[in-house]
Amino acid sequence: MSRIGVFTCHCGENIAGTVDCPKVAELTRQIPGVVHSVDYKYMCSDPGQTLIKEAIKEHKLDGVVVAACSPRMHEPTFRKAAAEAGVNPYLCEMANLREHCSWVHEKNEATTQKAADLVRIMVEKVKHDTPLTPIKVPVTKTALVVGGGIAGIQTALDIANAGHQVVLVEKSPSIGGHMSQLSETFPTLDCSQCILTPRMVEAAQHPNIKLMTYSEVEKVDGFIGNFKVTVRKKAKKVDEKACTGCGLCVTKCPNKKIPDEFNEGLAFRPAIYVPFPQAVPNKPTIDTANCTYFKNGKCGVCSKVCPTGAIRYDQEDELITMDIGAIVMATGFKLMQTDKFPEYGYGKYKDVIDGMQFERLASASGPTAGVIKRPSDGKEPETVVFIACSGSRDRAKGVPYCSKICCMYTAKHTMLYKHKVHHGQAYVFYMDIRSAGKDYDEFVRRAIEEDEAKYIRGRVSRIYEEDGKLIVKGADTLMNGEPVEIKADMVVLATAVQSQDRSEDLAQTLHISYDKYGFFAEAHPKLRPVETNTAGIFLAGACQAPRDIPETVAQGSAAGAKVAALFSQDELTREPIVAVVNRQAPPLFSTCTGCFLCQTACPYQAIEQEEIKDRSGRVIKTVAKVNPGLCQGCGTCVAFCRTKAIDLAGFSNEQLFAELMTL
Amino acid sequence: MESLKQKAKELLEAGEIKAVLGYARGTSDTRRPHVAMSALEVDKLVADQACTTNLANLLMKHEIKHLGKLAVVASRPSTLRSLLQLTAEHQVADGAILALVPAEGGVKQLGTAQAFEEHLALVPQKKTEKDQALLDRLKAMPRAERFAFWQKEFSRCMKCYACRNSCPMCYCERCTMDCNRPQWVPVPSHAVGNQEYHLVRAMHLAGRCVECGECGRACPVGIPVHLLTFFAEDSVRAQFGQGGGASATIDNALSTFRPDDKETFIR
Amino acid sequence: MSEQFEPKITAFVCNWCTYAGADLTGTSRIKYQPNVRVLRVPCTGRIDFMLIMKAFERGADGVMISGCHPNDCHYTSGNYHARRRWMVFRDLMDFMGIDTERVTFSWVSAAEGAKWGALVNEVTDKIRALGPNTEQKQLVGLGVE
Amino acid sequence: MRIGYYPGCSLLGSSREFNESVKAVCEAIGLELVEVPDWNCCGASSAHVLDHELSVALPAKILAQAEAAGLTEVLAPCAACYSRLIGAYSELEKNPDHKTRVSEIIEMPYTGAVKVVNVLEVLERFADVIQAKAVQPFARKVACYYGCLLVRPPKVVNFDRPEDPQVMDQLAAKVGATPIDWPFKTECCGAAFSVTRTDLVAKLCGKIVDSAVKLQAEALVVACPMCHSNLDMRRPETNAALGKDLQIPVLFLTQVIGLAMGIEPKKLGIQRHMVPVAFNAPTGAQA
Repeated sequence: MSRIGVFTCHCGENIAGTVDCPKVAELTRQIPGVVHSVDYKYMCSDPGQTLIKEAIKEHKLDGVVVAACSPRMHEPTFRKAAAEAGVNPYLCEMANLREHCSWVHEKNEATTQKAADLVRIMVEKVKHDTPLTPIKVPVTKTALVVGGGIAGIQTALDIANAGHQVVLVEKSPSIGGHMSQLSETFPTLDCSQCILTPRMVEAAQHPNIKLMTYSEVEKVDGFIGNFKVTVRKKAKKVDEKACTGCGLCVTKCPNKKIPDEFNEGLAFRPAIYVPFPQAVPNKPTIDTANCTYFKNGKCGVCSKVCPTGAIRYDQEDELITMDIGAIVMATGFKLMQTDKFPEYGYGKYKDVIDGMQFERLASASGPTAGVIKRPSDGKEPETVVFIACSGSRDRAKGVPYCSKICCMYTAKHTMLYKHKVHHGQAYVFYMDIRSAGKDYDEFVRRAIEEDEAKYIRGRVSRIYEEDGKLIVKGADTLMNGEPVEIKADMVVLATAVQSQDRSEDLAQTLHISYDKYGFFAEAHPKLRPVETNTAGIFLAGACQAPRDIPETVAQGSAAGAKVAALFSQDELTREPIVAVVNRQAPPLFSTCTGCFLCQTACPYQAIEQEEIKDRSGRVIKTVAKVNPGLCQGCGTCVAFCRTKAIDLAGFSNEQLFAELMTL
Repeated sequence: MESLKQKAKELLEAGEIKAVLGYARGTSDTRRPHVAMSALEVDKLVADQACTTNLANLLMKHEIKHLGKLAVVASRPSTLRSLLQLTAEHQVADGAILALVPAEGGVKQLGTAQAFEEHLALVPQKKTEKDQALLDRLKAMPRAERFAFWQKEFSRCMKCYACRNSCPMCYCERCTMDCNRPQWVPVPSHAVGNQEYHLVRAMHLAGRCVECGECGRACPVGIPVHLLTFFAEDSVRAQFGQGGGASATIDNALSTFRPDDKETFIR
Repeated sequence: MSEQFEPKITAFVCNWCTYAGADLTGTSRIKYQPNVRVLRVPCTGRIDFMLIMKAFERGADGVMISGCHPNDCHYTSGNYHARRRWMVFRDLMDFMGIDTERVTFSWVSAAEGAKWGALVNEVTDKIRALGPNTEQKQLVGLGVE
Repeated sequence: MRIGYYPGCSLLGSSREFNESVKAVCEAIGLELVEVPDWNCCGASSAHVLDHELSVALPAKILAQAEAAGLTEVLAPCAACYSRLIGAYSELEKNPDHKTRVSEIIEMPYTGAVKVVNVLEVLERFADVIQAKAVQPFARKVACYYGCLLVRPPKVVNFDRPEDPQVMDQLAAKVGATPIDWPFKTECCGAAFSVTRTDLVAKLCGKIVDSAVKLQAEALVVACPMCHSNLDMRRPETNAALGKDLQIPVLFLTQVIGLAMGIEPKKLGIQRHMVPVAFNAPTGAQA
């Protein structure tokens, strides 16, 4: 007979407010096998845990049910407490009286009855619990960082500096990401490339970092400590070893009219190109979609001029598979395009640009060498209107969330503009100014007070072109909604920060969760911000939510520290919730008949074939065997097995059956 | 019949097989399974319209398994389908069993899963008119009436397990029915246990049933239990486009999935 | 019968999506009727169809089964396998005359706390309107003769 | 083909030419208009500001009448009528349980079987027929003016782009006109303030008319009685506010199409306009 203790928690008023906790304790005391049942104000508190530990010793308990909050919250806490008092932690279960009962029901008899039922279910489960020991698995001490922006670079450097191997995968030809496109950064106005480029070089030259540019993650198998990752190394059509980066091919390429991604379409680049002068690696890539040779087989100029014969038109994509212990996602964001705004002309006005385009106009390395010129006719704009929240906080047509960085970069833009066009006037239409952060609000005040940006609190309802000017019509809500009309030379939309294209596909490849906007989901919004729900996969930067540079760097370092901590052990301890194929006495050996239909049902290829042999080595029977290192414990095979030969530790047939029988 | 005997003798003499599993005359007009290991025993073989039992069922029996390489008389397509399904489920190695199919003017010898599949493609398989009529009648019934129909049928069930034992696909050494930790299905033949038993049997055969109807013929009290597995098989075929005993290489419908499987009832 | 019939509802939910979603219902303080008893399993793929029958045997008037949306399974594909199984099982139940109205299958994600609350209420109301699951209960009552 | 027809009050009053031209064009393209029997006020202008329930019940009654007459679709040429009808339809589709309440009020069953369409939506379906029948191309530069109600609110009407809509432009182009790209397609004309605050209407219409003329449009094309009356009937006030004498005519799209099809101008009610439909340059002169 079991000796089970039931511990009902009030959770202050959270449970006791609607559930009669003393009554639950009293009702559950009568369940056969329960030898001790008490209620207490806060079971998770130190005194609460002590109460459990002492009761275990005093009443010689062999099983514990804590009736409190969700097991997703405190199961580890109480299992640890139970273990400390000598009970196998897997003989401690939680009944969810808070999230599933007290918080969702009214205070009445039925709610208390339900609470008692929930405890009864778990008591039966505990009776059929078996002591389990955590599984040890080895750890491959190589990290994969996906995305070579500032988030990925920071993460990779931190992990590499901790002495571990890192593979840094970037989909474009160079690392650097969005930060390399910025002119200056808030709130210090230091040059973005000046602070970023040394990091890029450091990452490229670090002995522990293997850089894979123009590459994308194709497939991820395995689990924490033991991932198998396949990366597609797209063909650059240039032999990176032979190429010296002299750039002759780039200058000689006859097809120079391709919109330049790095300059946000404000300039052109050739078909064989290096994204920007400081690119790492500084070797060209052929854009096969736009290359004349790949379109019709003619041209071949780059091959002819290359002094080292490094052009490889026949180079193919390579699939590289590697063993990885941890993965950090740092895939960044994209900006909403200006053609998403009907009232601002669906992108048809050339002088309505987005924030990143303004960065390129202001950048010394940009298409105008840092001189502010409007795209339509190259004139210096004397009036520029900045519209914050373009698409952000717009439930009707955009995204409901705040893009977080726009208030700050818009203030920065007005300053950069004023510093370059002294007689110019910047207007900013805004909803609220969100400038929380060290030196942030001071920065915005400087834009307003010293650089004389005119801030108008209100939305812009329409932009249209008239006589070479952009008529910006809006309202000033601090002036009783008075209509405002500004004749501007250029308009800059601080468009919403969005998740990268196909981020959902990538999340599915990695088996991580994502929110409805395509941002990757953290394991816990407050307490596990850089982890995902999939063990061994971490997040850094704007792939999780809109982030500015300081936050991105902090998160990158945090993810790096998580990986370093994971790699500090040679073995990992895993939950022993795995499937097991039973073994029986001869002549049956196992109830498994060896049909192996479970093999295709397993999502993890964890089911192997095992031959049972007699002493002379003759195969008597071939049965299924679950590899506990690969099994993740979903139990799909268990439900599928006709002979009930497979069972799942922690959620066994007997346990579920017993739980059901209480109802 | 003579060509079958001729073929069997040849194979035995050549040492290609150790035994022929076929039919012999039983009491009165019935036919019973017959294992022929010598020329003398071969002479007892019969092949006629009365040979209907699916002999594949016997292939999984311990006594037969250990005879060595066999030739089995496949008088009906369901025997070949059984062989395919058993091969797919790793119970029979491809090529380990020969099938002798009585055919127009002789006997066809098939040795591989591929040959079975090719032969099956030539012979149409249809439910008997009687079965089809009852199936249609049941499907047309209001649900409650259908419930009453089956409960009335099951009330005669005494859990003799003849349906299970006659099924070529019920080869498990220990059946779920015999599992008592936990006791999934109550042992006594009362209403709950009977309903659950027949549901379990049908679910376990969904995507695996070869539609031989042996179970229905075996039932001593005449419950049309075969319609349950027929229906499950139809459901699988209709929804996933593949059924039991069609191939030795295609993965089982219920242990695989397609991300775009279409249903209408999940909220 | 003067007293209103209160249905007994048994729910099997996966740990990662619906259980977490139901947690969110609680955290959001969304109220629903207390008739449901939730049994937690790792994945919908773990749910043996016999568990549904056993719930009926134990007198459940309704059964709910819920897990991660397609594509979002914590175990990649457990829910896809479960879905196929349910597609056949539900057909077969209906063919045997067992009332499929009493079994509700759903996808409720960890973010859909409101959906879980609304669904429980909807199912509870529906089962209350259908009345006690007399057909299955009578089978139990018949027992051994 | 046949479709339900709800003229509403404007088409029998101030905008008779809209009624005439819709009927003439529909006849020419082979679309039979079946007037909804015993129709009532759609509730525009007043009901929806005074009593929400009434503002849904009035259009619902019209749709219920159409349903009873076996119709599946109702064409409401007036943009205000269209807005009220589709607004009520959409609200009842979103809250199906309100249908019972509405049925009680209007004392006849409302099930939501009848859909509501505007004149652009209907003509778009016949775009090819219209093009084929345009024997006298309307070869002029036109400014297509949609006003506020035809394409908004986008979630209710679910038709064309809410800003810078295109369908009227495309239809005008089918009959040989050259639509100008201008930013005032959905600017406010002052609508129902025509009577109470004519000064405002004059100011608002002034911007619209002025901009169309500046961009060299020869005619304004509309599909709403209110837009028409403000741009046409209020032209003296508009001109006064602008300090100009703009004589650009305002035509209904159906009139433009009708003219191009060679329908007699009188049958299209061309003579009813305040600003005479006359052009300074001969056809095609601008090209």
